[in-house]
Amino acid sequence: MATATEHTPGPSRQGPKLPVLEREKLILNGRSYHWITERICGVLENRQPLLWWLLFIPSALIAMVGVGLGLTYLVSTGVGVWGMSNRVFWGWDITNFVFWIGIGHAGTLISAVLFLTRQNWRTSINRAAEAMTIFAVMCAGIFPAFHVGRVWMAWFLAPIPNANAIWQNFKSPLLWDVFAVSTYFTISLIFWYLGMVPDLATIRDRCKPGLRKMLYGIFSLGWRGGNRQWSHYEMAYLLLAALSTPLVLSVHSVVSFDFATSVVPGWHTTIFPPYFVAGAIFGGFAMVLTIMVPARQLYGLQDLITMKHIDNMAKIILLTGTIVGYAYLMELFVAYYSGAKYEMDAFKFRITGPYWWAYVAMMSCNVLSPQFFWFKACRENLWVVMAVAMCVNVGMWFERFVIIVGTLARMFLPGDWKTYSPSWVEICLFIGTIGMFLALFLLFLRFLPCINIAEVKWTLKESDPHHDDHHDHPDHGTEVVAAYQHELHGKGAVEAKA
Amino acid sequence: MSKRIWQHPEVPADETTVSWRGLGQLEDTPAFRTWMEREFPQGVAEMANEGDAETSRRSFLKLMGASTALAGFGMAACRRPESYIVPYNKAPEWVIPGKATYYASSMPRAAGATPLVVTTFEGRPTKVTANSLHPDAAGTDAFAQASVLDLYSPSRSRKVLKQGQPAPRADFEAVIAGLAADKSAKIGFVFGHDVSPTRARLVKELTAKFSAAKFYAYEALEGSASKVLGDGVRAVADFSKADRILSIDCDFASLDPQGPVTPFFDRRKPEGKTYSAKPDAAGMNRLYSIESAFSMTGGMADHRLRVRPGQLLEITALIAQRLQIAVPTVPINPADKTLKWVTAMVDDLVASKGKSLVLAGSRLPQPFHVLVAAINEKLGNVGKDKPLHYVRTDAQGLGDLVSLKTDLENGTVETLVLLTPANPVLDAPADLKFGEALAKAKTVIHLGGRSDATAHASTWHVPASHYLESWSDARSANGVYTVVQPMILPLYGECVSELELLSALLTDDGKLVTGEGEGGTPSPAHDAVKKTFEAIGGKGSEPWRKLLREGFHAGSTYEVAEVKVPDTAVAALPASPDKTFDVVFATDASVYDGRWIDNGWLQEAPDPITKQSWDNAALIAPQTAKDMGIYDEIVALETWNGATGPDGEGEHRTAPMIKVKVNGTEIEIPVMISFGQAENTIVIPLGYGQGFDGEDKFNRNAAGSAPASHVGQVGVNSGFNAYPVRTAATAYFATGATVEKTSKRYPIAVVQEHHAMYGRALAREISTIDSGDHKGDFAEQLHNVKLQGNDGHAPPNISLYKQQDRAGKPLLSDPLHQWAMTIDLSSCMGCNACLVACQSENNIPIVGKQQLAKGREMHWIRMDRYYAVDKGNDFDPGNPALVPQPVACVQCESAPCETVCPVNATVHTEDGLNAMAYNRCIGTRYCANNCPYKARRFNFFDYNKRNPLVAHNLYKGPFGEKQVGEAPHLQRNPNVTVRMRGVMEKCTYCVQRLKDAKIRQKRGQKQEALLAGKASPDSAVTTATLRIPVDSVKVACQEACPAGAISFGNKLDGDKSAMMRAKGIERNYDLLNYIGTAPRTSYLARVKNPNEKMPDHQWIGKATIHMH
Amino acid sequence: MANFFPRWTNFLPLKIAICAGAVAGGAVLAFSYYATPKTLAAGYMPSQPIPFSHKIHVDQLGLDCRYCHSFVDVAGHSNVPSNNTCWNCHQHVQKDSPKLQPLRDRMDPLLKHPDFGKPIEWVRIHKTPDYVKFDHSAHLNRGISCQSCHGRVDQMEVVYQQHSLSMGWCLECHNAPEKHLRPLEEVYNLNYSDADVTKYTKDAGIKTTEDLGLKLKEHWQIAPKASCATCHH
Amino acid sequence: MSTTRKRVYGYLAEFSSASALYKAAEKVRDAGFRKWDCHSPYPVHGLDAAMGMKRSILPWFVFFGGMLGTATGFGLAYVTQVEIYPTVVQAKPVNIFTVPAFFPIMFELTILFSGFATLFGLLALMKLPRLNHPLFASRQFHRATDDAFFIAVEARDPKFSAEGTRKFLEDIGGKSIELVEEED
Repeated sequence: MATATEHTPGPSRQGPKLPVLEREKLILNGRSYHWITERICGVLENRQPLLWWLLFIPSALIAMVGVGLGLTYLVSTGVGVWGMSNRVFWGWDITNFVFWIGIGHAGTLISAVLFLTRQNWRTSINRAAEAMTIFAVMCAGIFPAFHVGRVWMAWFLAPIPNANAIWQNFKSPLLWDVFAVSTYFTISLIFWYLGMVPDLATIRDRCKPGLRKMLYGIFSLGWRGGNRQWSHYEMAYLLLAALSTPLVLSVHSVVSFDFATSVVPGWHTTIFPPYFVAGAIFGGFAMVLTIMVPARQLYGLQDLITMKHIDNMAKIILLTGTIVGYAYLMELFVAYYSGAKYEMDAFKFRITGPYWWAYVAMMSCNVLSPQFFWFKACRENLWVVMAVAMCVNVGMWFERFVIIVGTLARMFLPGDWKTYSPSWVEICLFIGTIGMFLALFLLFLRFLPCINIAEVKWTLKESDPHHDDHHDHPDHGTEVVAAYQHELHGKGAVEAKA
Repeated sequence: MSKRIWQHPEVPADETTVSWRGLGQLEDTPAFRTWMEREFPQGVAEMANEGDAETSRRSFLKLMGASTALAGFGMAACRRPESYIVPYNKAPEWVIPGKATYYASSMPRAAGATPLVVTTFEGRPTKVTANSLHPDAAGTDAFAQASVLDLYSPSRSRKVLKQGQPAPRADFEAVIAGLAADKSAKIGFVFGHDVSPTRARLVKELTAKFSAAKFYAYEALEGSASKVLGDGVRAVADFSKADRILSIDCDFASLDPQGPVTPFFDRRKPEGKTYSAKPDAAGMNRLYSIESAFSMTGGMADHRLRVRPGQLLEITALIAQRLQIAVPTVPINPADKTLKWVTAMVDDLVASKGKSLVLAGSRLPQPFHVLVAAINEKLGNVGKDKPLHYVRTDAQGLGDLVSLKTDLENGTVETLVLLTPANPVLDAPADLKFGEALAKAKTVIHLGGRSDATAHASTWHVPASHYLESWSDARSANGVYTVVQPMILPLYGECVSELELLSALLTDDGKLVTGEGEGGTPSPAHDAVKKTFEAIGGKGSEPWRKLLREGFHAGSTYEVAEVKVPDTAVAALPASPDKTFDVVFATDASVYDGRWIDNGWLQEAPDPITKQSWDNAALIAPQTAKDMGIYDEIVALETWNGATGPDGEGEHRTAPMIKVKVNGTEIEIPVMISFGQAENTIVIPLGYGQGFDGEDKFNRNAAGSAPASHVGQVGVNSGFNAYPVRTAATAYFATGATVEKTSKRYPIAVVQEHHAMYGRALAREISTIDSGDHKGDFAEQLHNVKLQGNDGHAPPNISLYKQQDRAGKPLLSDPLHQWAMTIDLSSCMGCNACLVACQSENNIPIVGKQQLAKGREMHWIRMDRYYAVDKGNDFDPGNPALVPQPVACVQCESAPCETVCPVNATVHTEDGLNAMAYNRCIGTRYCANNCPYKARRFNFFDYNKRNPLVAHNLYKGPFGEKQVGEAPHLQRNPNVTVRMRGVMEKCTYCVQRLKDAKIRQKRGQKQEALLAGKASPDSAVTTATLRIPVDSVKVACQEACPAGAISFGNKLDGDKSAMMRAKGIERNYDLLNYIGTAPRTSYLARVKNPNEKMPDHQWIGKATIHMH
Repeated sequence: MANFFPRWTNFLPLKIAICAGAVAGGAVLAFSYYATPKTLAAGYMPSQPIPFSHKIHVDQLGLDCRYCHSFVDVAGHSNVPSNNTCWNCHQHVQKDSPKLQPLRDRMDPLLKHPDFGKPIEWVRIHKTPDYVKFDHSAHLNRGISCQSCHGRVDQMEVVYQQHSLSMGWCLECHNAPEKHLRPLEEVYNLNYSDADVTKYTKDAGIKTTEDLGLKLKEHWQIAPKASCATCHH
Repeated sequence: MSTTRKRVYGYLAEFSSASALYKAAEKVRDAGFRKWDCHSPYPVHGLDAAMGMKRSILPWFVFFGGMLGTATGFGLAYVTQVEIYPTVVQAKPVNIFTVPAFFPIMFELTILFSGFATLFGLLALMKLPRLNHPLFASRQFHRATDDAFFIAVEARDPKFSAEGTRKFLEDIGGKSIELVEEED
C-alpha cells in the first residue's frame, strides 16, 4: 500500500537523511477544501448528466414492474408461482437473499473495519459503500419477507405479547436471522445517517432558502461544526464502528447458521461462518467496484477516488477470493474426510450432478477470475477490474445457488430427488431488485453527498493543525510526512503542552 | 314424534364405544352386550315402523343441509360476523353431532365384495376402512379407499340424459312403467361381474315375468377362467395354506385378487403375523413369479422370471411337462437358464405337494387356465383345507358380450338395460364394434355413475346411486353374504340404484321408487335385500339387525364346486414374429379399466411401479428402448453423478411419443422406461384417454371421438386410450406389434424420478439363506440389519444435552402414551392403499398433473420404490429387486424440523408426536428443507379453495375459479383442519384419532365412579385405567393396509403391543440412523426366502446387503 | 444571512417526539386492551330468535344442563337442542306465549306455517376458530365445569360470552387446572363453592375448592397438555 | 442586519487554517473562557485538548445501552422459552442449558440497543436537533461547513466583554470578527 522512496530533503534541512515511508496521496492534485466541497456537492447540485436519466428511468421501471408487480402477483396467488417444490423448498428466493445481504457487507466493512484499522483511504468510498449496504439490505429483505407462504402472518416473527400466549422459537436460526438482519439494517442506517449529518449541513449552507434548504436543514439537525459537537460526534462514530465490526461479522455468520445448523449434507459444516463472511466481503467489494468505477467516471471524481483506492479494493478481492477458494476446497476435503457417504455424495452431485454448470460458474468466477489481480497491470486497467468485479458478482450468486438448490435437489433419499428451475416470477423479482438497487443508488447520487466531504477534507495534509510545525522538529527526516504520522506527532505535541 | 332414544336423563353406562367396530377396544363383555341391545333396541316404542327407523338416520341432507354453512373463514373483524347454530328440527337417531358413527357395509366388486366399516359424521360418509370382523377381511386397496370420493365427485353424473341431453326424470319413469307393463318385452340386462344374491333372485323373478328377457355379464377386464371351470365357477385361493406359490402373470396381491390376500402377507413375516415368534424361515411362504412386467405381486416374489407374454404359454407348458402333464400342442424350447429355473422351481412345488398353489392371471387366455387347473390338480392343491378350492357363485347363466352382440343384431334383444360398471362403448374389444351393435337396439338404458361414452351412446342414461347411498348385498371372495347399506340418501334426487331399477320393473305399475318412498318408507331395494336375506339368514328382526350391525352373515359361503380337470389338449397361441413386439394391455393401478378416471385421489396416486400419475405410458425395458432407437444409450437404473434422466426431470420431463401398430390399428403413446420388464414387450395400461378438451396437448378433442363430455374435470385430457387396438382374441396381450418413432414429446408427471438407492442402505433387504457371499446365514444377516450401509461404520450419536425440562423431568413427559410405528418392508408391497387412506382421513387435497410434475404432491405418505440389482448378477441383470418404502413423517424424537421453525409452529407433544400447528405456520419452509426424509408438504397454492383441475386456474390467483360445488367439502373429516395456502403440513400419526381415543378412555373414569356408586373424588384412577388398551387405536394407513405391514402403538405398553414386539426384533432399523434424529417410525428389513437350488438364488435378498 | 428556521422550530423535534411517543404508547395500550379477545369476544350478547332464559330454566326450574345439551359429556361438540326437545314441554306449557311463536311455527303442523319443519337458527355465541378442536366431553368428564368457560349461565337472562376464550386464557387453566377442578358430581352445579368441599373430603386441611382441586389433580392424574396438537390438528 | 437592539450572542472570528485555529483555541482556553466553541468543516485533531475539553461521556451511554440489550435478549428468550411457554424442539433441554441457543439474539440486541444509545446519546450530548441558532444569522458562518475555521465566544461567558473580547480575538489572529446577535 505504500512505496518506499528515497526522499531528498529540502535545501534548508540539515542532519541525516532518513528514508521514510511516503504515503501515496489520497487526494490528488493538491485540491483545496473548497474544491472538495464544490466537487462533491456539485454532483447533486448540478444538472444530472443525461446518462443518469438513461440509467435511472429504466432502473426505476424495472424496479416497479419486477418488484411491484412481482410481489403483488406472488402475494395474491401464492408461493406456487415460483418454481419451488416439495423437494426443493428454497430456490432463487434465499439465493437472492444471501446474495444481496452479502453485498451489503462491504459497505459496513469499509466504514467500520477500515475505520478502526485507520485505513484512511476508505474516506472516499465509505459513504457510497454504506449506501450500497442499506440498499442491498433492503433488496435482501424483500426475499425472506415475501418468500413465506403467509406474508400477512409474518408478524408472528416479532416477539409481541399476544392473547395466544405463544412466542417465537429463539432456538431457530431463522429467528436469529430476523434479529440479525433487522439490527444490521438499523445500525447501518444510523451509521450512514450520522456520518452524513455534517455533509448535509454543508449542502444546507450552500442552498438558497427553499424546500431543499428546509429538507437538508431538517436532516442536518442544525449541525454547526462546533468542536463541542465534533468531539462527541467522533466518539459516536468510533463507537458505531466498533459496534458494526462484530455486527457485520455476526450477520453473515448468522445467515450461514441457516445452513450450518441444519442436518443437510453440504450445509451442515462448521466452516460456513468464516466462509460466508469472507464471501460476503468478496462479493461486496466487487459490487463497490462495479458501482464506483462508473460513478467516478460519470461525475469526474478521479481525484477523490483514485487508482490507489481501486488498487486496494482489487487486493482485498484477491485476498478474500483466495479465502473463498480455500473454503471451497476445504468443504470437499471435510466431506471426503468424514467418510460419510451422504456427505461425499452431496459434493459429488454438486460438482457433477444436474447443477454442474452452476458449480463451474462459481469456481471460475470466484476462484479463477480474481487471480488476475496478482498483476499490477490488471489492477490498473479499469476494464479488467470491471470485468473481474462483474464475474465475482455473478460467481457469488452462483455460490449461493449451488449451496441451496444444488444441495436440496439431491438430499438423503433418492426417492425424493427432483430438480428445480425458477419461474418467470422469480426471475422478474430478482431483476426487479437489481433495478431497485440501481434506482436507489442513483437517487442517492442525486440527492445525497456520495463522498464524505468532512472526512475527505480531514485527510488533506493541511487539515492537520500541526502540519506546518514540522519545520521546527529536528527529529524529522522530512517535511513530507504521511498523514497518520502527523496525527501521532500532533497528539504528542498537545499532550506535551497540556 | 320424537325418536330420540338417547334422551335419557342418565348417561348410558358405556357409551365409550362409539367406534367400537373393528377397533378391538371392547372385548365381548357383558357391558358391551348391554350396550348393543341399547344401541339396537327391540321394539322401541317411539318408532312408527321399522322402515322409518332405517331411513331416518340417513336423512341428513333433508334435515341438516344448513350445517355446513357454519364453516367460514373469518378474519377477526372488530365485531365478529354473526354465525348461526342450526340444530336438527327432529334429531335423527344415533347421530351425535360432532361424533363419528360407524356402519358396516361393503363395496361390491368383481373379485368379491370388500367388507367395510364406513365412518360417517352427521350422516356424511367420510372414510371407509376394512371390516376386520369379516371372515374374508383383507384390508382395503386404493380403489376401496378412494371410492368414498366418488360419492361427492363433481364429475358425478346427476341428471337423467336422453340421447346425451338432459331430460326430465319423469320421462324416464314413464319408459320404465311402459316396460314393466310389457311382459313380452325383448329386454336384455347386462350386469357386472360382482355377485349379488338379491340381484340373482330378482333375475329369476324377471325371467318369470318377462318371458323374452335375457341376461348378460360384462366387464372390460374379464377373464376366461369360468369358461374352463364352468358357469359361475371361480377358483378361490387360501394363502394361509400355501407354502409355495407360483404366480403366472397373476397380480393376486393387488389388481387381480384370487382370494383374501392378508394371509399371504402374514406368512412373509419370519416372526409371524404379530411378531411374537422367533424368526424362522420355515414359516414363510415362497413366491415364484413369472411375468412380463413388474406387478405388485412380482415385486414381492422371492424368485422372479421375466418372460415376454408371447412365451408365457411355453413356460406354463414347460411346467406342466415337468409335472408329467402332456401338452403336445405347445412347442417347448426353453433357453438353458429358463429351463434350470423352471426345473428347480417345479421340484420345489412338487416337494410341497398339497401345500403349493399355482395361479394364473385371470385375464390370461383360456389355455393358461386349462394348464393351471391341471397343474394344481396334479400337485394336489385343490380341495377343502387345500390352498385352492373352486366355488359356484350366484352369477350363473349370464351371457357374454359376444352373445349380446349377436342378440342385438338379430333382434332378440330390443331393449337393453346396461347395469355393468364397465363402459362397453369404450372398452369392448375393438373388433366387436359394440357401439354399432348397440345402435341396433330400440332402447338402451344405461345406469352409471359417470356420463361416459356408453351413457352418451345410450337412449337413456340414468345416474346411479353410489354404493354408499343404496341398498344391496354382495358376496365376498369366499361367498360370505355381505350387506351393502346406505349411509345417506342419494345426494342427487335423480339417482337410481340397480336393485331399485330391477324392483320397479318387477312391479305391476312400474313405479320407480328411489332413495326412500313416500312418507319415508324404505326403498324397494331395502325390501328386496331383506327378502333375500330372510332366505339365507332366517326371518325375524334379530338376524337382520345382526347383519346390519356386523355387515355380514357369518357362516354363509359359496358352495364348493367340483371341477373336472379339463382336457389338457390346449391350442397353442400364435408365436411372436421376429423383430416385433408383444403388447400387454395392462390393468391400471389408478383407473382400473377406466372406471376410476374421474377419481382425483386415484389419478393422483402414483402408479406403484412406474410412479407416473395422471397419464399412462407405454412401458418398455431399457434394452428394448435402446434397440428401438428411442434412446441412444441404455437408460441406467443408477448414474454415478445423480444426473437427470434423458427425458428431463420434474416439470420439464417429457416422454418421446411412439406409434404402436398392432392388430392392424395404431395408437400414439408416450414411452417410459420400466425396469425389470421383459424385453421386446410393451405394456400399455388401459382406461385412459376418454375425453379431451381444448387444453389437450395434441388437440385430440378435434377428432371428436372422445369429447370432454365423456369425462369430468379430473379425467379430461388424461392419458392415451389403448382400447382401439385391443381385440377379443388379444384381450390381454397381443403379439406382432411394430413400433415407429415420432418426433413428438408429451409432458408426463412422475413422482419418483430416481429409482435406485445410490449405495445408501435405505430399504434394507436380507435373505433366509447363506448365498456364499460372506454375509452369513439368516441369523447373521438378521443380526447385521442394523449395520447395513453407512450405519456399519458411523459412530453412535451422543448428545451434549440432557433431554430435560426445568424440573429435571424428561421432555417427552407423558407417562401414559408414547406413540411409535413400525413399517414391515417384508410385507409391504408398495400399493397405494395407505396413501389414499391417509388422503381421505386427513383432508389432503389433490394438486393436478402440472403441480405434481413440479414435485408438489401433497400425499403425506411418499411411496418410494427402489430397484436394486447386484453388480455381479449374471443370471438376469435386467431383473432388479423391487423394494418399496413408504415414507411419511417418522416423528423424530430429535426432530431437525422443529428447531428451525422461527414461530414454534412445529413442536413436540408430550406423547412423542412431531405436531404441526397449521394456524401458527407462516410458511418459511425451513422445516421441510431440514427434514432428512422430505416428509413435509407445503401448500404452494390454495388447493382447497382454487380448483386445481381447471387449467391454469391456480395461477390466476384471486381471479381463479373457486372449488366446484359444495359436494367435495362434505367428504372432509371434521376433526382435521383444512389447510390454507402457505402452510406446511405432514403426517402426525392421525393425532385426531389418538386424541379421540384418549378422551374416550378418560371418560371411563367417570363411568367407573358412577357405576361403583362412589363419590368421584374417591374413584380409583391409575395409569392402567387412563392408558388406552393395547393396540386399540389404529391410524388410517395401518387400518387400510391389506398386508398388515404397519404396526402402531404405545411404546409404554411394552411387549404387549405388536408394535413394540416388532421394534424388538432384529430386522428393525431406523432410516438414516446416522443423523441421530431418533425416529419413532422404524422399518423392518425385507426378508426374501429364496430356494437354494434355484440358479438365481445368490442374487436374491441382496438389495442393500453389500452396501457400506 | 438570517436563520432559515424560526426559533420555535428548536422545540419542535422534542414536541414531535413527545407526541409521537404518546400516540404510539396510547395506540399500544388501546390495541392491547380493545383489540384482544378479552374485549372483542367477551361480553358478546346477541339477541336470539327466541329469548330463551337460562335463568328461568336452570335456576328456577332446576333443569340439568344435559337435558338440552344432551351430548355435552359424550361428544366434543355440545349440541344445541333440536326443536322437538323444546316442543316436548312447550306443546303443553306456555302455549300462548308470543315469544315461543317461532317454535310453534316450526313444530305445530296445524299452523301450516311456511317455516314448519325448519330448524331455528340460534346465534352462535361461544365460538372457537375452525382450527381449534375443543372437546367438551374431555373437560366435563375430568372435572372441569361448564362454569369455568361459560360462567354462571344459570344466572343469565340472556346468554353472553363471559371469558375471552383466547389461547392464552386456555393455557392459564391448562398450566394450573386445580383452580377449576371439582368432583364430577359438581360439574353441572354452577353454584359450586367452598361450602361444597366438605362433602367430598374428611381432610380438614382441604378447605377451598382449589385445595380440593389440587387433591383431585393428583388423584386423577390430571396433567393437561400444552403442546400444539392438544387443540390444533 | 437590522438596527433594532437585540440580544448579543457573541463574537465570531475567522481563522485562516486549522493550525491557526488550534493555536488560537489554546489561547482562548488559557484566557479562561468557558462558553465558546471552535467551528471547523471537519474535526480538527487535538482540538479537544486545545480547548480543554474532557473526553466524551458517550461510551457510558453505550455501555449501559448495550448491557440493557443483553439483558433484554436474555430475558426475552429465557422468560418466553423456559418460563412462560416451554416448547420441546429437537429434544433440546428446556432449562438453563438451553441458553447458548439464545446467544445470537442476545448479541444482536446488545448491538441494537448500543446503536440506539449511541444515536440518542449523541443527539442529547450535542443538543441537537436545533434548527435555529444565532450563529446561522452570521453572514459568514455558512463557510464553517465549507472551508472556514471560526471561534465563537458567547456573550454569556463571564469573561466576555464587548471590547475586550473583540480585542482578544484580534490578538490571537482572528479575522472578520463579527458581533453575532440573536434574531427574533
